[in-house]
Amino acid sequence: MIRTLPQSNTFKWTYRAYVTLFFVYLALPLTVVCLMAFNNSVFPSLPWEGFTWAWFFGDEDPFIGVFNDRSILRSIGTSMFVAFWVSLLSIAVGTTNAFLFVRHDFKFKEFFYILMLLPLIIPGIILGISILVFSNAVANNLENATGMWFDGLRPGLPLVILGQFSFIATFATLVISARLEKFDRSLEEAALNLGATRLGAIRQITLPFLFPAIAGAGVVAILMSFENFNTTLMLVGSDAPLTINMFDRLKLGSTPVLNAVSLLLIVVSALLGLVSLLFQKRDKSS
Amino acid sequence: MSQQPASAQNTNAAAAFDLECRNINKDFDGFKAVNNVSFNVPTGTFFSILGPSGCGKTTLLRMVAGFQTPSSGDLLIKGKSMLGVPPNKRPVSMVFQHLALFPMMDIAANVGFGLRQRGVPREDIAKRVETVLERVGLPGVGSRHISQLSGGQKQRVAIARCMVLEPDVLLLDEPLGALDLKLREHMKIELKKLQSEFGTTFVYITHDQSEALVMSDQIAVMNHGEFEQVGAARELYHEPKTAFVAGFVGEANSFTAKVDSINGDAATLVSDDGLNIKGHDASGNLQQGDKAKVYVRPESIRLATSANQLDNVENLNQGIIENILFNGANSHILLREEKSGGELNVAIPQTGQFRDLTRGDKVYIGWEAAQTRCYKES
Amino acid sequence: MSQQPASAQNTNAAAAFDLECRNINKDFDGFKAVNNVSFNVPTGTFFSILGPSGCGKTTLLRMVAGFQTPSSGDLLIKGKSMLGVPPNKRPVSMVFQHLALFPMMDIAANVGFGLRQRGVPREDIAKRVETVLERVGLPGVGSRHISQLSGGQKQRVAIARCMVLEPDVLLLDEPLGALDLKLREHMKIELKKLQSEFGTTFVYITHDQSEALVMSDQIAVMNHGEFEQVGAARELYHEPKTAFVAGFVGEANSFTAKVDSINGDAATLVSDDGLNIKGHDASGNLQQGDKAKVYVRPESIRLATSANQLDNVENLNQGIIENILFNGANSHILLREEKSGGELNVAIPQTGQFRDLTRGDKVYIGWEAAQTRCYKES
Amino acid sequence: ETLRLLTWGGYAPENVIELFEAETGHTVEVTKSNNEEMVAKLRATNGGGFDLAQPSQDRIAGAQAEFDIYKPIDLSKIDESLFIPSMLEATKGNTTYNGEIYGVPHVWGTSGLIVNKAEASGVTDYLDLCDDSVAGKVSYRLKRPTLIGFAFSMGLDPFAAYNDEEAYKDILAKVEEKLIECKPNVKTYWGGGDEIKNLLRSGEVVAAMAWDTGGWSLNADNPDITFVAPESGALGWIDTFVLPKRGRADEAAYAWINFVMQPEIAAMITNSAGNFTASQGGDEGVEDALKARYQESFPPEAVDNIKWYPTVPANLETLEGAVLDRVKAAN
Amino acid sequence: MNSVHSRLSLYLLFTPFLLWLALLIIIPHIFMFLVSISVKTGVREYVTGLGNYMVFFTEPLYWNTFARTAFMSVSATFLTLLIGFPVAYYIAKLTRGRTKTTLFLMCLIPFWVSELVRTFGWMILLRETGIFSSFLQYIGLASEPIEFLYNDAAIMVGLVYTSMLFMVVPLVTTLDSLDDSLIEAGYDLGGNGITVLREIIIPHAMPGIVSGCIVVFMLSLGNYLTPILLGGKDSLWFTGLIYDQFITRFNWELGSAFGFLLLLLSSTIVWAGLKLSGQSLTNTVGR
Ligand SMILES: Nc1ncnc2c1ncn2[C@@H]1O[C@H](COP(=O)(O)OP(=O)(O)OP(=O)(O)O)[C@@H](O)[C@H]1O
Ligand SMILES: Nc1ncnc2c1ncn2[C@@H]1O[C@H](COP(=O)(O)OP(=O)(O)OP(=O)(O)O)[C@@H](O)[C@H]1O
Ligand SMILES: [Mg+2]
Ligand SMILES: [Mg+2]
Repeated sequence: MIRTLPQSNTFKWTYRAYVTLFFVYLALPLTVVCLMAFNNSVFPSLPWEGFTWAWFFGDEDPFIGVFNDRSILRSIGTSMFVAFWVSLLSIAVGTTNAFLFVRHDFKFKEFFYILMLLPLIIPGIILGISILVFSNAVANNLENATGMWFDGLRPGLPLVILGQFSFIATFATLVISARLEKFDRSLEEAALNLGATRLGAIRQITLPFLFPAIAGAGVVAILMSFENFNTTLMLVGSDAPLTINMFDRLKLGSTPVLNAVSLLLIVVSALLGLVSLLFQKRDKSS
Repeated sequence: MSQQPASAQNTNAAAAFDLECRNINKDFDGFKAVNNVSFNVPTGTFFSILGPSGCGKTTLLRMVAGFQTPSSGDLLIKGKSMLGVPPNKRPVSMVFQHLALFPMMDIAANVGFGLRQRGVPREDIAKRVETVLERVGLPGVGSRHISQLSGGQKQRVAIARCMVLEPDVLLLDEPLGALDLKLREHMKIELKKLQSEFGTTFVYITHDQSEALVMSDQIAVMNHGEFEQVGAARELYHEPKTAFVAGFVGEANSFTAKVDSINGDAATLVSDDGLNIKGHDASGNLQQGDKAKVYVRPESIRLATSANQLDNVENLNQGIIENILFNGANSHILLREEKSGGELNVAIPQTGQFRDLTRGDKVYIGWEAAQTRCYKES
Repeated sequence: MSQQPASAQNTNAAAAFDLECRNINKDFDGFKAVNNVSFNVPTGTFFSILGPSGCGKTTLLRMVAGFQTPSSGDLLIKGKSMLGVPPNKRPVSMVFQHLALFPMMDIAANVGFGLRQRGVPREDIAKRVETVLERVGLPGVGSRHISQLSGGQKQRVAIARCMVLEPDVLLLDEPLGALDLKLREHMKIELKKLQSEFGTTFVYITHDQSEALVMSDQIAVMNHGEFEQVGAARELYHEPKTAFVAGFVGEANSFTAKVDSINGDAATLVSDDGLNIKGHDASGNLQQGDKAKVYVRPESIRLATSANQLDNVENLNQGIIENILFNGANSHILLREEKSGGELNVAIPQTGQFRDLTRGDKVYIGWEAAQTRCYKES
Repeated sequence: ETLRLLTWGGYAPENVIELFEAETGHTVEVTKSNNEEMVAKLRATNGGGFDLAQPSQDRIAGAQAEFDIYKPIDLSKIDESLFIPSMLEATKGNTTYNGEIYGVPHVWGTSGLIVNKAEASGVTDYLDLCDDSVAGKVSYRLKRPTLIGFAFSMGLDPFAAYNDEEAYKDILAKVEEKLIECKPNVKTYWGGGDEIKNLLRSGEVVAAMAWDTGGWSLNADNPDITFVAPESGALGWIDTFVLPKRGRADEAAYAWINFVMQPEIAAMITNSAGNFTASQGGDEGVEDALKARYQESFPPEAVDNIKWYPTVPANLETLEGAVLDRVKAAN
Repeated sequence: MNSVHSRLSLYLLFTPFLLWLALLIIIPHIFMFLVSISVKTGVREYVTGLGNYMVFFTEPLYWNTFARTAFMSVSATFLTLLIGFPVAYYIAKLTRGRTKTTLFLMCLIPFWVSELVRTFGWMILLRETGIFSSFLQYIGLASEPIEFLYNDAAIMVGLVYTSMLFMVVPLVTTLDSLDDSLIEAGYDLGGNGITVLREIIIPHAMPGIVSGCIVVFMLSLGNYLTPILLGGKDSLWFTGLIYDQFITRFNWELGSAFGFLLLLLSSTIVWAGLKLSGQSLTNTVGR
């Protein structure tokens, strides 16, 4: 059962076969999606009509490639904008939350900690509709009272960002607290002892120590934001992030340009994931 | 940089002591972690605080460093009260139990950290860092990473990081605790040497008596938040003032006994097992009928194969060897005293005289009343 | 249950030894972790394997337990070859370095684990668990959780968990490594007592020589995957066969020196510092001009205030006391030998004779040639 | 100004946008959607977030009554001469609420049947989808057009019953029964255009209720498949232009309307979306192939038989929703 | 000095936490509840009441969907655990060094793309004219096209696939933290694979198992795309109903009521799971 115990060969090979099968299962759909990105057909499905780069670089209707498709490019931009703010907010609040829960004792701490975990057990769609309902009510009341418009409280990017932030902040908090937990407080005391101020000690010692976790949380936040669908769907306005745009396209009939986008996404997020993994590596080695 | 001149002035005025504690107390929600402790540490000495786990050593040290505020009492460094001075403004440095070297910086940056906080110019820092690293015997390691050093080297870097600031007092909280046995033996001697080289006052806390005994000029033995005895190593070892010190510092056979008669310092007692003991009243207040704790060091008990070899000793008994704990120069015999059935730990002399004793042998044992220290049991 | 009768039969037939290793080798990708090791452990003895970190002790022990397969050689328990027998079918039990108590079970479940695996009826298990807990001095703790025990108690539970299975051989991999100093001292004696009580064969590995010396009937000193010497504690301490053993077991002053002349076992050498040394050729193959390692134990060096007190010793020198390492009965002097400038570590006799020596004093030192062991340097 | 356009796929092709941007200097951001989502979005934003939307004409007055999400159209800013007059008038009539006109027509089309002639030539009306010969190989949406279509096919007239709740319920009950009975025949209820096209193209489905454009685009790929106007009549819809209540770029919105209704531009849109527009003369520039397909699907009598959706009364969709839910849940 | 500082920083740190929690989690849910208890009586007219909940309780469709969603989600969770555990164990205990990192990475890769794409991939694979069916015909195991799509099994495949990461990662983490010597001790004391698994490995991995199960369950329950796209004509999912109420029926009131019920359902099942396994939220998902 572990490396040091003798195992029968049948067992060993069955186990390996199972694991291999598992990874095949994981890889299959993605491989298929990626392959179809090169299918020379306007339909993203079999039969195979030959190889083409058109879904990346094509500019002739209907063979419009990713790089010439304004709305896809725009929604990628939107997604990046959303992801940027979501991850910024999440790591900011995640960091303060981590300090709050790791460093401080206060009344009902346990209770507040469970509240902090709540977004993990609230389905995303419900987060979406509750925020929608709430902001809608607030906006209606404000508009009735002031006669002004509060577009920021209506579905649109601000709400999308807040909606995603509402649960990604919990993940960021968990990742960052885990590392802060491992932080040896005597390092901070040593810095004080050597003449640093309180904030100086946090800035020079604690934050650098937390950096791998903060960066990791940032990457996770970006990935989660990019791929989020359920919450976003309820809060999106005129600027659709990529997943929503792709969903709309799929509903109306799409070309393999979506496969091409997916392929690009896979490549980019794999790279991002690798980067975050490297951060974790470095963090372990230090 | 800023506090150096201020404290220097004070030195001339008042203080022969680098550190003075006056009736320091520390309460944690009604629990007295440090109880009315006073002591003075003369300039340039190695002062140890020795005590079992949980006795309040760290709490005391952290009050000196400024991480904790005394509930009452005063605390002076070079004659200047430190109450209300935040830790980053005190002229003390601290070596932490796990050293607390900054893992995100290389060694030079670690050692230079304090100087950077003081705004010392960059080139100066580099120079002073290199100098202090040379002094601790690690020239040229500045650009290495912490993880590339051995345990003993890290220790020295931690000390260098403090010493570069030229503190009035260096505090050390069990800095050898995390090292392995052989390295610990070695670092004991090393630390002592570094201290005498720098000439800085060290306040060292430990629960390992051999560390305290080997290194210190003065040792304070602490128990339950209080100082039991302060003195040089030999004083504590040979003339412990309290039962706790007698039992905690060095090995000892201990008995609980009842005072049978008392004559000046000379006491006659009967142990709970029924052993007759002649001892020396170390607490100075024993009275007939008192319960007492009696301590005899293993090396004070002499072995003999016949009774007449032990003529001049007041306590003479016989025992059967139960176990020989051979440990080179530091071997012991565990034997069972015949009359009382109690177990005794006897050191085997290094002379090799009793090398061929074996289990089951019957031997005579004797020890002098003067080396049998009795303390009234409270 | 199943293997007990089988091995019992074998006992009658062949084995006076509980454990035999015959030319065991273990290669890790070309690196020889264990190199041609053979030894026998007689029934009911306490056998220690002592060696520095990384010398292959754990690897050897894990081969005995069945967690690693020897590259070559044979391994017999009670005369029965264990090659190919999986670990859960071997009549050996193991106490792991960090004990490996199951944190998800209470103590009774931990101790009863092995019996459950054998299908022993529930009530029997309860009875046998309670019995063995009593034998290790922990009656009635069965329903407690692991975390509610102290370090020493955990140790005893770990042993009980093995002993309840009545194994032929109990393997222990540095079980005291994680304990603190005082507890370690105590557990040394405790372990030895438990072993003699149970009468089970113990194979104990450690890198701490004092553990091995105090507890063992037989000690094998291991280095770089090979056994350097196997013998009783005294043998190793007083008659080390190799330079490694002389340096590793017990404290020793060491010199590198050149053989000046040799006469039978008596050698005359000059150390690298220029000190003349008369010694005993322990390796038996020294020749004039050879490089040699010379070892003298601190307690073999005698102190004197005048030269004539040391009449009969072959090596007589003078030194200045540099440091007194007071440590009660185990105090040492560090002194600098006058002629060569080398540093020597000398034990202060327990008699109290030299108690008032201080730093800077000049003393005579002398030691006998017979206690000066010289080994050819390879 | 930036024109945020909430519209259907194909109604704002890239080339048209480029021309518009070049001519007017406005930029256009397109969000593709469908009827329900348009209303849902505008409801959620309280009529904000977009400057121009294109729901079908039957989704305007009711939604306005309930949610107040549109603003009236200023007809003076629109060049009415660009529109086919009959359609313009019909739309105006249908989108009037409290005396204000809220919509003008843009694209029109029909729902009917897409049939693979080689495999299911027998399917000529909605009810034929329930025939054994095509068992397991048909598909339709579980949405209101299906209810309406089946009702017509069963000889009922749901539009006539729009304002008579009891009668409408009656019709719905019959349709519900029929749909449940028909359920085993269905391979899957399709949801997106992509899905139905894939199903038909791969031959997994041979007959389906769907939009005309879908049939025509498949026809280009496989001549056997085409759109068929059902015997009981195709369902006709008109997608409109409406101004969301809190749109910010009215100027650009009117400019866009006037721009795309020009015949040449309208033809470009028809070529892209597959559907014809309400532009006067807009069909002239349309590809011949498309015209041919249209004519094949719509013989003159079929055009006359198109059932145009009237305005949906506010409360109707709740009733329909319950029926659809029950059909979906039935086994 | 210490206490003043720490009081101040406590307030400073508490502010963002409270803002986030109150404005984005707590108050929105209160509002959702308020909307759910307002019943529509006419155009732009509402009264307070439990009418929306009554609709839920009187319409068997909603009930059935609710129960079905819960049941399928629980099944998907168990299936994910069953499939993921051996893999997690393999990665944690039977590999090391570079192999371990690589395998771990490979577990993550599929999840770096949106759920939509994954589902899309499954559709290409499973459909009647898709790759599986073609392959089976090609190797002669099937004589005519087989439909794998549009049934509950397809939904399961999709749900399990989507959730796998969130099961494997916590499992690998907890199993990694299991000291090998505990397993060795288990064997040394005479245990075999099964008893060691039952008595040592699973009890140790319990927090990871529960944590993984909670997350997977929540993801399945709250999933929208997978059941809609892969499920057949009979496939109903509660989130789909909520979506319908909000998007196609414009009925926020009923939608909110559904949302609230779903929340209740998820909390109840998570709570029951925690109670049954003797774990707490803090030591599982809260690590
Ligand atoms: N912040 C605190 N709040 C409450 N009690 C405390 C606090 N810090 C320490 N104590 C208690 O004060 C006593 C002394 O603790 P301290 O850390 O000073 O002991 P120590 O002598 O350093 O022990 P060790 O050798 O184990 O480090 C202990 O009983 C401890 O539990
Ligand atoms: N599985 C392995 N693969 C490769 N090399 C190994 C393996 N296990 C041990 N070694 C090497 O074999 C040597 C002996 O290791 P072993 O663990 O037996 O030492 P040890 O004597 O127990 O040391 P310690 O006192 O530190 O526990 C070491 O150099 C180690 O690096
Ligand atoms: Mg302490
Ligand atoms: Mg080892």
